[in-house]
Amino acid sequence: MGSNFAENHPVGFQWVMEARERGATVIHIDPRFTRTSAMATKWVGLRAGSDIAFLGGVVNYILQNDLHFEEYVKHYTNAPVIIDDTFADTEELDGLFSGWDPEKSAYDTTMWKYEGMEMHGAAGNREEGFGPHGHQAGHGGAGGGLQHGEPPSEDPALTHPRCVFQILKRHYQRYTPEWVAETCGCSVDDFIYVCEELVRNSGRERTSAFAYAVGWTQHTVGVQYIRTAAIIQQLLGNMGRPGGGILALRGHASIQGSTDIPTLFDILPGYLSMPHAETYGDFDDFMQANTSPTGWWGHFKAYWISLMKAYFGENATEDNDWLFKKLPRIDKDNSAYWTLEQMIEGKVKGYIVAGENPAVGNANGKAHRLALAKLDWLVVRDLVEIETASFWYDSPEIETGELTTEQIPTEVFFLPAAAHTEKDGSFTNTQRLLQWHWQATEPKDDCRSDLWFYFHLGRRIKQKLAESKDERDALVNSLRWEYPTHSQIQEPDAEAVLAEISGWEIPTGKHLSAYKELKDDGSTVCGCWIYCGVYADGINQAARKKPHWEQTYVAPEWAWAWPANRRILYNRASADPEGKPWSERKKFIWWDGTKWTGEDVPDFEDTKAPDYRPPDGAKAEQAIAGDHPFIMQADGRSWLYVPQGLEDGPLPAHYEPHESPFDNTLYSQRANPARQQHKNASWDPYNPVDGEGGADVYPHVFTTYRLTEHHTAGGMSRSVPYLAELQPAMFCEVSPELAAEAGLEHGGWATIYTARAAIEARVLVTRRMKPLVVNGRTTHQIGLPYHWGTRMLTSGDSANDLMHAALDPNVHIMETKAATCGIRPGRRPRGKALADFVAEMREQAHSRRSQEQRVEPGEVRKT
Amino acid sequence: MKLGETIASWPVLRQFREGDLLGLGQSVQSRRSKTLKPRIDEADHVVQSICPYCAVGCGQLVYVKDGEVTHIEGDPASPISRGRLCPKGQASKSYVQSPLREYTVKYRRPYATTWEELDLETAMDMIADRVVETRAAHWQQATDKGDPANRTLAIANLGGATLDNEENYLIKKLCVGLGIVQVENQARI
Amino acid sequence: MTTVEQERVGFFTDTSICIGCKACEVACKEWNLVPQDGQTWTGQSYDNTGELNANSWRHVAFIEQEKPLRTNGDGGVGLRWLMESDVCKHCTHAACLDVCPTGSLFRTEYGTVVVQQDICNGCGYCVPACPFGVLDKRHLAPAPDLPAFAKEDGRVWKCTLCYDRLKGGHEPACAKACPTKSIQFGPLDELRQRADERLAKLEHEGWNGAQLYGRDPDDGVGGFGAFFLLLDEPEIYGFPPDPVVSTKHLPQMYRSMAAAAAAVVVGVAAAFVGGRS
Amino acid sequence: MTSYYGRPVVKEPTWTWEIPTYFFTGGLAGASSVLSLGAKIARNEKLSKTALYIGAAADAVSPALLVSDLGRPERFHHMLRVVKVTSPMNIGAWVLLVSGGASNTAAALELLGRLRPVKLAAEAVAALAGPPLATYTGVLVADTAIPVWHEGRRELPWIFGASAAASAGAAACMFVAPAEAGPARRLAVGAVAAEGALMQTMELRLGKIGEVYRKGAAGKLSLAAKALAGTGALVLARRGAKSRRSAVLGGALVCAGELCMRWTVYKAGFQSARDPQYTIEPQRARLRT
Repeated sequence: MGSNFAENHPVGFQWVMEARERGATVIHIDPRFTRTSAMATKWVGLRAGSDIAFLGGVVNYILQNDLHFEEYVKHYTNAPVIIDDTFADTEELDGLFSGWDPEKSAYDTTMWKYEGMEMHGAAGNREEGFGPHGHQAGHGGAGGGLQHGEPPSEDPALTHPRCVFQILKRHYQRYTPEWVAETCGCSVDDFIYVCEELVRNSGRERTSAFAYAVGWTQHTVGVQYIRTAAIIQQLLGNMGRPGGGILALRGHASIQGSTDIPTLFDILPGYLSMPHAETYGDFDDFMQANTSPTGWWGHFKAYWISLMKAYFGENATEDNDWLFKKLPRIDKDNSAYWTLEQMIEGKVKGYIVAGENPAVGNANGKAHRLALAKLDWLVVRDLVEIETASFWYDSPEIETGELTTEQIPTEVFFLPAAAHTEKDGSFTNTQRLLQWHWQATEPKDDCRSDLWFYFHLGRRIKQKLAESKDERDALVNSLRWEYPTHSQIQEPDAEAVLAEISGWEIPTGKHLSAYKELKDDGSTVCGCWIYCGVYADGINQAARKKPHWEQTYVAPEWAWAWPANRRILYNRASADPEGKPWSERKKFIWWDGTKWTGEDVPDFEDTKAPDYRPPDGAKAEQAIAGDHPFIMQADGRSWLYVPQGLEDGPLPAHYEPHESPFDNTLYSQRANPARQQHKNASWDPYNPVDGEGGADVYPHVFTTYRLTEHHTAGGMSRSVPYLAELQPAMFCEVSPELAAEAGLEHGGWATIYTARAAIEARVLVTRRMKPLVVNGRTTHQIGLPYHWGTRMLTSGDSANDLMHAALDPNVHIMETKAATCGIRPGRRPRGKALADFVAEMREQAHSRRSQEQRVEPGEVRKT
Repeated sequence: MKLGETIASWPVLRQFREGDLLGLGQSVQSRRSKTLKPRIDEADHVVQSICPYCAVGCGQLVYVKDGEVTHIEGDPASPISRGRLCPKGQASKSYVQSPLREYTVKYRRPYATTWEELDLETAMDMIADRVVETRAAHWQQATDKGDPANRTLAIANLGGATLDNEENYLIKKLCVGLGIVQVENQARI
Repeated sequence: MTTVEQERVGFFTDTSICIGCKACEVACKEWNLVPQDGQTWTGQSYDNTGELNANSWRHVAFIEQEKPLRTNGDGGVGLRWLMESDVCKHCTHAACLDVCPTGSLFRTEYGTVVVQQDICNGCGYCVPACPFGVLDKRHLAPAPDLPAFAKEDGRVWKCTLCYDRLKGGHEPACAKACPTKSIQFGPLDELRQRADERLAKLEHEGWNGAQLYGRDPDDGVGGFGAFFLLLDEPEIYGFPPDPVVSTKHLPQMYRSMAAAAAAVVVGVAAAFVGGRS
Repeated sequence: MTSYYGRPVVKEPTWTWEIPTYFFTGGLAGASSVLSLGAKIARNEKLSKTALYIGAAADAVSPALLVSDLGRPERFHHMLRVVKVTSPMNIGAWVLLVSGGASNTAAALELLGRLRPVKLAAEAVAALAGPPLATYTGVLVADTAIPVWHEGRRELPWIFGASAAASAGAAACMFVAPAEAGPARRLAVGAVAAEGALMQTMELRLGKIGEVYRKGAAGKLSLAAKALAGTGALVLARRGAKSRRSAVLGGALVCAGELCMRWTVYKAGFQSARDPQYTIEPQRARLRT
C-alpha cells in the first residue's frame, strides 16, 4: 500500500513472489492497477489520498471485534497509559485536537501528554510551542521525564475512559466499513477481505507486513499515514517479529544513508537535532532538553560530544562546551521548499546541487526553475547535463518568454561527477544495511567523486580563511579536515572517512565496536553514533561479502546493519513477556535463562532478564523493564498514541488532500490544519477545492509515480539508450470512461492543467484505471509518470510542474501523490500562449472561488 | 594458414569426414564459434559493487579490462539480490558509459548564452571564492533576540540520496563548519 | 577436432511469475551489445519493443484483459495483466537452420541454434522460414568490422542463448538477471519436468487458462528448446498456435519439383513432336 | 480473430527486386538450355543456338542478381561452403553454378567454334541442370512459414516450371525467324495455358489463404500477368507463324507476363505474412480437427 513494489523494486519483489508461491496472501491497495497489482492475490483500488480512512477503518474493525493481540498490546504498547485530561480528540473538536492555535496555525503539543507528568521529548526541542521536527518525529523516540520506565498512571484492564486503548477506540469508531467504502471508493466486501486477511495472518503463529513508499510519505498528512499502519501493526503484534513490521521501500541507493548521516537541515548524524535559533541558551539547556532520562536517548550527551570530537577534534573541549556556542542555528523550517521560497525572493545567492535534479524532480518545477534564475551562482554536479544545469537556455520558461537567457544573471558551474564504479564508498539500503562498493576504474578527465569535490572545496576554503581572525570563520577553522588521499587526482580515502563515522577511543586509538562504548567526556570520537562499529577492529564491516549460501537466512555476515549489525529492530518483541518465542514457527530472539539469544543480534541488553524491573532513579536503558522491547522509547513501549514528537496530532485522522474534489465527510476540518502552505505566494497558486467556486475547473484527481524502466527525474535513465527505448515518451493513464467523457483518443495527446502549469502527454487509455464512486459521486483518476524533462535521449513535459508545494508539517514533504487537475484532448499551447492558457484557466477558477470562499477552522485560504 | 588446411577445413569435406551429412551441426562450425570465449572470462579484474539506482541495494559484479568497464551483472553472493538485477541495474554499464556523459567542466558566465570551457582547478578555486564571498556578505552572527545564529542563509546545498555515506558525511560536516544550514536531499521529495 | 557434445539446454519461461520489468531485454542487450531498437511509443500497454527482431532478442509482451486471474474466484477483480518474455525457441527441428544455405546457422554442442556472424552472408532465407518470425536482418549502419562498401550490417541476428557464456559455464544473461526467475535456464529434460509440476500446481490453484506451449516433443517443430507456460491461448501472445517446421514437407516439395522438372522436358519434347505431326 | 495487437506472427522476407527478377531469369535459363538441346536433337541449329545464347545470357545475369540481393555480397561464396539438401537455396546455388558454368562454356565455344566435343558435353550438362534450375525456385519459396507459399507447395514448382518454359519459348520466338521457331512458339503457348490452369487450381485449393492473389499489389500484378501472357500467347498462336513483328511482340508480351507472374507470387508472400489471420486461423482450424 502506498508503494509499487514490483515496478520500483523488482529485485526486492522476488521475495514477495516467493512468499506468494508459498501461500502468502499478497494484497495491493493502490489507485492504479499496476504491475504489482497484477502479481497480487488481490488488488483493491482506492482514491489517491484516502489511505488513512482505509487504515483507520482497519483499526476500527480490529477494535470493534476485539481482534487485537491482547498480550502484545498490553505489555508492549502504551495502550494502558492514561492520558492527561487536557487532551481532546478530533471527535470532540470536529477535526482538531486540543491545543490548536489559529494564530500560529500550529498545535501546542504539550496538551497531549501522559497523565501526571511533564512530557519530555528526547532528540528535539519543544519550546515556542512546537515539538521536535522532521526526522526526530520519526526517529527521535521522544520520551518522558519518567522517574523510572513506567508512566505514572496506567490501567492494565484497558478500560479507563482516558487510557490510550479507549481513546483509540473512540477516535476511530466512525471509521465504519460503509464509511470507508464511501470515502475511498472501494467496496465494503473488498475492505472486509483486507481486514480479515490481515487478522488471519497475524498473531502468535503468523505475521503480516506492510510495504510502503512515497505513496504514503508524499502527502500533507504523510507521517500520519505511516502512523496509522504502525497502529495496526502494534494492535496485531507485528512489530519486532520476523515477517512483520513496516517496510519503507526507499527509492535511491543511499536515501536511507542520507537521512542517517543527513544532508538534511534539521539534524546531525544519528538524528541528533541541530540547535534552533529561537531556543537553547547554552550547552546545558540543550543537553537537558535533548537527553531523555530513560531509554537509550539517555546517552544523548555521549553521542553529541563524540560527534563534536569527530567534527572538531582537539578544538572541541569541555571548557568551550565542545564549541556549542559556535554551531550554526536553524529555524523551524529551512527545508528545500523554504529555500525555494527564499530563492524566489532573491535571498539565496549560491546553490550547490550534487546528484539531484530539482528542475524536474521537485513539486512545482516551474517555481524551481524561476528560482534558479535568481541565483548569483549555481554549482551542478552530475554525470550528464541535467535540466537543473541547462535551465538558463532550454527550460520551458524560455519558450514561454517568462525567462530570457540574456537576462539571467546566474553564473553556472557544471562539474562532471564520478560514477559508482569509479569510487569507493558505502550505500545504506532500505533495510539499514551499509553496503560497500569498490572502485573499478579511475574517473576520466574532470570527473570526480563528490568526496573529492567537498574535501578539496573545504581544503581550499580553509586555506583562504586560515589567516582570518573573524568570528564567523572560527568554526570552519576548527574543523578536523585531514584525510589521506590516493592516486594522482588525490582522491580522499573513503575508508578513512568511514572509520571516523564509526569512531575510535582517543587515548588508545582503538576502533569502537558499538555505540554502547561512547563516552560523554570527550574521550571517544564518533561521526554517527548509530553507525558506531561499522569499522570495528579496524575492519570495514560494510565490505563484508560472505556469500549467502555460507550463512544463515539472516545473513549477518553480509555487509553491516545499523545499529550494531541488527537486522530486525526491537526484536525482543519476537518473544513473549517471559522471553519465550510467541511460537515455534516465528521464533527469532528468546531468553535462554541467562541471556538473550537467537537468529539476530538481540535489540536488548544481552543479560537483562524478562522479569527485570527498574529501581527508582534508574537512568537511560536501566530504566527500561525487562518486558519492554522498545528501548529507544522513554517508556520502552511502542506508541499507539504519540504524546510527543508530532506536529499534527497524537493520532492519525482522515484529512482530505490539500487539493481534493471532495469534502471531508467526517469533520468540518477538511484538510490537515497544520500542513505548511504558501498561502500568499504568487508562485504556488492552489486549485479551488470542493465547497469552493471554481473547483469544477480542476475536477479530476491525479497522482504521479515512477516506471520500472526509468529512475526519478530521469538523469540516470533518460541518459541510457537501453532504458530510453523501453519507455520513450511521457504519457498519462486514463480510464475508458474518462477518455469518453473528455474526448481523449488512445495514442493521441492530452493536455493536463492545474493552477500552476499545463503539460502534454500521450494518452494511454486503459482498464487499469477505474472511475471510483466517492461520497456518491463518480471521480476519475489520472496517472502521470514524472520522469520526463526537456533534455536527453527521451524528453517530455514534467508531471511535477503541475504540483503545488503544500507540505507535511513534520517532515516538509510535498503532496505529489494526490492533487486535482483538468484534462482536455490535444497538445498544449506553445510559447506565450501556454502561460496565457494556464492563467486563463486559473482566473476562471479563482474568480468564482473568491465569491464563495471556503473558510475552515485554522486556515483562511488565499492565493 | 596453409592452402591444405583451408581445403581440409572446407565444411563440405568435413560434412563427410565427420558424418554430419546434412551439414547442420559441428561440421559447419566456424573458426570464430570454435574459439569463442565469454568476455567476462577475459577481464583483468572483477569488482564487487552495489547498484546505484533504488534502495534495495542489489549486488553487482563489475568486470574491467584495460581500465574500462566491459560488463556489469548481478552478484550471486548477495543475500538481497542473489545475482539478479532489474532493467536499470542491468543497464548500469550503459549509464556509466552513457553517450550523454560529460567529462569536462562547463562554465556559463552571467547573462551568457553559451557554455564555455573551464579547467577544473580554476573552477574549484572560483567556487571556493564564491562560497567565501557570499558567506562574508550574508553572514548572520546573531538573531534579532541576540541569540547566536552563526550562519548564512544565502547558500544552500541540495543532494545526497544518490551519494555515498562518506560523501554525505563530508557535506554535512563542511556545511556545519561554514554555517550553511540549508542542506537538503531527495529524502525530502 | 570436434567440440564435445553437451547436454541440451534451454529456457522455461513461466509467465505466471513475470512482473514485466524487462530486465531480460536489457540484460540481453548489455551482454550481446545489441544496438538500440529505436524509440517509438506504441501505446500497446507498456510494450514499446513490439516484436523480436535483429535488435531485440528478448521481447516482453503486455496484455491487459478483463478476465479473472483465477477461475475459482479467489481474490479476482475481473482484470488481469499478462506479461511474457518472448525469445527464440531454439526448435528441435529448426526451419531457419535447415534452410540456411551457408551453414551460418548451426546446432551447437548445447543443442541450441546459433547464427555464426562470421559466416552469415545475409541471404535472408531464414527470415520467412521461421514460423515465429524471430530471425531478422539488421539494416543498421555498418559496424567498423565491415568492408567499406557495405551500406548496412546486412546480417541476420537473433538470440544465441548466450553461446559464448555457455562456453564459459555461465548461464545466459536474461535468465541470470530475471528478478523472479520467470526465465529459467537449465537442461531441457529438467525444465520440462519442472514445467509439468508448475502447471499441475497452477491448475490446482485454478489459474485461468494456464497451459504449456512448446513443451511437447511431438509438436510441429519437435518441441522448443525455449518453451513457455502461458495463461491464455498462444495467439494472444503473438505466437502461432500450431507451428510446423516448413522442411517437414520438403520431400513432398522435392517430389513435385522432380515431376515438374520432368514435365518441362516432356513439354519441350512435345513442342517438337507436336510440330512434326 | 485474436492476435497480439494485430501484429504479424511471421516475418516478411527481406528480399528485394532482384529475387523475383532472378526467378524469371533463372527459369528462362533453365528452360532455354533444354529447348536448345531439344532443337539440336531436332536438327534445328538456328533455334538451338539462339536458345543456347539466351540461356547463357540468363545464366550469367542470375548470379549477379542474387549476389546483389545479399546483405553481405562479398560473402556470396559462402553459398558453396556446404552441401545442404535441406536448403533449396543451397541446392539451387550448386545447380546454378553447374548450369551457368555449362551453358556459358557451351556458348563461348559456340562463338569461337572450337572444341566441339567439350561444347556438346557442356550443352548436355546445361540441359540436365536446366529443369531443376527452372523449378527449384518454386520449392525455395514454398519451403518457408509464409502461408500462401507453404500451402501452395504442391503447385508452385509446376507453375514456376511452366512459367520458365513459357518464357524460354517466347524469348526464342523473338530472335528466331518464324519458320524455325515453331517448337518455341508451341512451347510458349502451351506453357502459358498450363500455367494459367495451374494458378487457378492453386488459388482454388488455397481457399482463404489464396485470397492475397486477388488483393493489393499481388492482385494487380496477377491480372497484368494473365493479360500480358494471355495476349502474347494469342498473338503468337494466331500470327506468330506468319509475321516476324507479331512474333517479337507476342514473345515480348509473354516474357513480360511471366515476369509479372513471378512478381505476383513474390508480392503475395509479403501480403500473406503481414496479416496474422493467414497464419493463425488455419493453424487453429488444424488444432480443432
